[in-house]
Amino acid sequence: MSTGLLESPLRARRDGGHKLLMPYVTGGITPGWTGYLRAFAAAGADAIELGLPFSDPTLDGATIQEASDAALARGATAHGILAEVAELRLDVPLVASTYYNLVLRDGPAEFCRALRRAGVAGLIVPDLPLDEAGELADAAAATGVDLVLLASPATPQRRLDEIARRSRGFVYAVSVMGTTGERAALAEPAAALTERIKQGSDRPVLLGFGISTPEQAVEATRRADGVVIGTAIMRRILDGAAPDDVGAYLTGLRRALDQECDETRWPATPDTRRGTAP
Amino acid sequence: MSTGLLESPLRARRDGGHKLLMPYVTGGITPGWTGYLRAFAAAGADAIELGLPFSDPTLDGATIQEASDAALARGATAHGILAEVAELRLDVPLVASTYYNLVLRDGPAEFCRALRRAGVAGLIVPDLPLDEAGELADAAAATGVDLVLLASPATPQRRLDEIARRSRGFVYAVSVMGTTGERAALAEPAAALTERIKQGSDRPVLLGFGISTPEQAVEATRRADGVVIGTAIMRRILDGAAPDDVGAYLTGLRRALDQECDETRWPATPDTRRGTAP
Amino acid sequence: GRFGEYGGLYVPESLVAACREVEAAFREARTDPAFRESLAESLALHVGRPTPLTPARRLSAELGVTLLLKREDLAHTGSHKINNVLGQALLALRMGRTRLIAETGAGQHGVAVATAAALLGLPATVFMGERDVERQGLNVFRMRMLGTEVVPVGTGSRTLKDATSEAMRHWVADTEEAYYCVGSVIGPNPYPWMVREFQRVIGDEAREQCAGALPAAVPDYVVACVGGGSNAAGTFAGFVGTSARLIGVEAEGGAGAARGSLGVLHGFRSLFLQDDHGQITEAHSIAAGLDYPGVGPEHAHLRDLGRARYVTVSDEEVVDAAVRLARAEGIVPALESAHAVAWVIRAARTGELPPGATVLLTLSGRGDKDISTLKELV
Amino acid sequence: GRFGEYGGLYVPESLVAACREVEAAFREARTDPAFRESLAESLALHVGRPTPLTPARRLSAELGVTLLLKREDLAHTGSHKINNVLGQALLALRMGRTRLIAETGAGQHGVAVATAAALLGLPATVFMGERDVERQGLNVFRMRMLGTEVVPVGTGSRTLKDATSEAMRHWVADTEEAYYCVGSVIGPNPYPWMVREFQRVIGDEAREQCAGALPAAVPDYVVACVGGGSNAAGTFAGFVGTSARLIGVEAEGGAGAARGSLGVLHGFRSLFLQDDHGQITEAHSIAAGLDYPGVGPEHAHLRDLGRARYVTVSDEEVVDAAVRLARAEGIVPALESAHAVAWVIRAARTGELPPGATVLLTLSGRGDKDISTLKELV
Repeated sequence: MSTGLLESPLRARRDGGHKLLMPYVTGGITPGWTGYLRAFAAAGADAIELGLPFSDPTLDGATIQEASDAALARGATAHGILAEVAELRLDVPLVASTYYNLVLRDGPAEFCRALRRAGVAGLIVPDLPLDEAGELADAAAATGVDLVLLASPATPQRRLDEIARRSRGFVYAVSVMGTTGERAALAEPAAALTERIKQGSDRPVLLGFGISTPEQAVEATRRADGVVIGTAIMRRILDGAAPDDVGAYLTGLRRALDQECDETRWPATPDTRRGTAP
Repeated sequence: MSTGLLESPLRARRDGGHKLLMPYVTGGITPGWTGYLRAFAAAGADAIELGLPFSDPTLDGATIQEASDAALARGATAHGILAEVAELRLDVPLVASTYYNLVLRDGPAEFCRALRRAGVAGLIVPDLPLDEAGELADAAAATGVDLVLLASPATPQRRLDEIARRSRGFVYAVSVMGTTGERAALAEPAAALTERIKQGSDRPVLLGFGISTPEQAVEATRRADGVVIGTAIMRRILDGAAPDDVGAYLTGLRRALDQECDETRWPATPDTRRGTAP
Repeated sequence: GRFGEYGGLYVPESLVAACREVEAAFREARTDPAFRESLAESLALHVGRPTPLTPARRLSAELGVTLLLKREDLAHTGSHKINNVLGQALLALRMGRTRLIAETGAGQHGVAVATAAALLGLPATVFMGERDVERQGLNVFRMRMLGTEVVPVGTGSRTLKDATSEAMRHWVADTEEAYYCVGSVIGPNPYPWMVREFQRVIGDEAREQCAGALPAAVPDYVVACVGGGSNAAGTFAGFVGTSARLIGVEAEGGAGAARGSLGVLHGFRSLFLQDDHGQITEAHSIAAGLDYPGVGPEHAHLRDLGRARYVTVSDEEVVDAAVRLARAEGIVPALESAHAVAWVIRAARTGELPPGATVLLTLSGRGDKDISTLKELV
Repeated sequence: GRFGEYGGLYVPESLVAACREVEAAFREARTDPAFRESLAESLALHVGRPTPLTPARRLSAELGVTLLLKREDLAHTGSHKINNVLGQALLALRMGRTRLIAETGAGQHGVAVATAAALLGLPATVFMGERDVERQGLNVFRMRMLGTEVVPVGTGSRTLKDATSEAMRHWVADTEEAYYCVGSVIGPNPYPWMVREFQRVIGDEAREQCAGALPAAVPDYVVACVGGGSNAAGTFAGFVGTSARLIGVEAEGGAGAARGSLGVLHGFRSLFLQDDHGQITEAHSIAAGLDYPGVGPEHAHLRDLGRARYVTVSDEEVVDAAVRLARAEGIVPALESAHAVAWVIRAARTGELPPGATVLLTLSGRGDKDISTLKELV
């Protein structure tokens, strides 16, 4: 099984004992939005999820929806965003995320080529489940873009195994049954889901949806290889946070993850399996 | 065929060459409303129609309706009005007019006795056609009250003959198809109707509905024996006319009728039958 | 034309001939297979008859009775009114009349008249009190959209009573061309009788449907709301010859049958709300269609005979019943119809309806028109 | 679940299992005689099916064609929506689901859901954009009166789109207990197919009724309005195997089938109105129910096959058609349905409909809900 432009660095970091941190930003959200990408990189992001805004982000929560609307109102387009990205020299892999309608507009092959030209390493399409992903998966593979598949607590084991097998880059584990958005507590199913994915695959597993505090990130990475931070960042940006502010926030998360990493490895805690000691 | 308290004087006047004038007033319309009765008598009325107000005068026009509402709002009742009338000493016969619901309330026999006690000579019930009039006609006859029946342009000849036969006091000829109310011109059917009633009866025929000016009264009495003046009077009263004012108006009508009477008798005009010379 | 001592023809002489003509035409039409077929076809194709008989399963379970609903709310234009109006409009056509005249209060009868007029290509004039025109703006527009002339009446209280006067006034003035379309089992002969005959399709259908739905074929009780009483008269007509107990439910403030006394109004002799002096008193009901101070003469007669019983429910019970029916059966009833429901609910609670009793209830109309009213109360 | 290249299951992974369960349950239910009978009974007893096929005699004469109207406006709650909702609610019950979830725009689907929920004793939650809640206050109250929880959605444009997002969000969070009730032939598999199957009762009835009403048994044209396209899909289902030409009439400002291009939204692949960048553009129509930027996948497929043709009419033509139908036939149509009427009127005028052509038109709903809109325009 080949590992691509996205998966190789993530595996390398994970295997090097690091917990992975993937912050998200909606492309085009502010005039100087690429500053957020730089700040993310500086804060120690292992990959960056780059949202290509869609008019009807029906699977996102209110915050991402608001951010998408704002970016589109500014005139953001997928190709415009990719053009800006192409000029950046980031040493952190970028993962585009968008809805399938934008992919279909260009056609899967052309869309993937555009990503590749912009230097984007991976792609997440939340409204494209396994069953409908064939054409895009082929096009992505042909272009060298890693198509990340999502897994949810409701996914049966057999299907989960197939998702883990066919996903590239990492497996995006949806921590709770719901849409994107900050949540006070991480749901129980998140840990169980991570375990279940890992049963048949050693592909990196990143947990998303609802993670915003260092504590949550640490909690999440007890089982998962890393976390995706989206809504918490976009809420700050929509409230006016500059790249430096968001960078500081991410630095805090990075530090908590790294610290926890050290702590949990020496000595390893005994309860690495669900259902043993509290 | 007996002639009663109402019919005898009317026949006598008619046969004496006079055109009959019957003004109308809604009983209880103002605090001093009986003053109108006196003014009517003084102005030369041959009979006076006394409206006993009813809440739903559905066959009357807007003016009589307004007058009825006003009288009721003042607390007028049929028995109260009759009590006031009983104390008057008028030498002009009174003809009560009301809706059948008020008659039914007392019962026809008791209602007629109450009229008789108050010195009322006749009764008009516009929503009681021939077919339904049996019980009241009997009660009226037994009490000596003349029950006046109405005839309309739509009434077939045979029925008209029966109405003329069974009516007492006079025959109330409805000049036009419609409800009470002033009208600019007397309809053609009025003359024809009068002729048709007179074909089989020598009972006095008074024409009502829509007559307000001396010219109309004169026109009406070319065939009819007299006219009923209702709405034109009530309009004036509602507009604030005192008994003297209304008396002056009636005097004008009286004079026109009497003058016309003289003119048409000496010399008699040749066209006393419809359809001959213009 | 007579129902015991009630009914009759208490109209001005000018209208006697016109009423007689309507009566003669109706007597002839009702036995003419062509007329009957044409009416039956129109009821099927335009109104959507037969309307279903719906078992109110959840409410029945709650009340411990078997409640069946005759669904006049599903009739075209939203109530049983159209059954009668179509019949009269076809009669008007048969009589060679060239226009329809009617009065309306809340506008339901007016909309039905406008609908029938459009369907048959007859111009129609509907008289409506100015206050009602203001309060029922949407129904006014609906009538106008259907091509009907709506004439606001500014006399008197500027409501139904005055609209009725104005309609009669116009009829008197044009009995040759105009047909006066009465909306309930009221008015001079032949209207109370004719309207009941046009509405008996409710009872006839329900009788047949009950035979299929109930082991005993006939319900123990037949319940309908009563304003003038046309849906009740039509329903009762199907069951008057059976063992079913007939219950007419009136508004507490408009209980002509339950609390009225002998009188004559609007052309007929019946029971009316009136004061000691014989003045008609105003009716008050949350349901505009029950806001009538009298009751059709046949109901007065059925009451005297003891064949039907007339009861009253309060506005509060009615609103409660409407909500309860909506929540249990997914049907928002007209507030008129909710009167019948309210009585069933109360009678089941008090034991007046014995457990297991079977009840046919005519749901005379849908509640869309009452949503604004309910919104302020619930 | 596929209609040519259209349809599919474009949902987040969290919903895949839930959609599959609905599909499995529906596959089982549709061949289960008990389920079919229970649905048929409910359609007869609660909805009032079959709805009539009404010859539009006067309008036909004016246009020189034979126009037959399939009267979904007479269905309980006022439109065809209830056919589908009852089917899905019974399915939810069969699946052991304990509550219904739905979104609504103008409120018609929401009222149908609230009605079915009350009837079956299921709690229901309907999501509705805050702006729609304000604009459609009476429908909101109607749902609440039926016992349904209406949740105003304050995100985004605060309209249907956002209500849809919120409904999906809630479904995702409670797929074990909640059943998501989609209102048109849209959404992920199995909805477009299942909703069409629940709506095919329109076409099946009409096919049989046409056989009795037309010498040729099958009409030359079958016409229905298309927003998402459920009434059209249900109607076409009865005629797709015949020689009838199928015409879907869209709003000029919401012509997904006539002017859309390939896309994916709301869980399915079909034709959508979108800009050059793939952003969905807003639809605009005087009829709230046609205010949808896409079209059901089956319609996209029928278009590609050439089996159905999709045409558009303007708001002006629609208002004119509504008035014309009202005046000629006594039926005030929903503005959605008036689109179909508008095309027939235009096609008869231009000769596209040859003189004497026979046309079946599905009148999807009644115009009561649109009276305020029409009042401002006519």
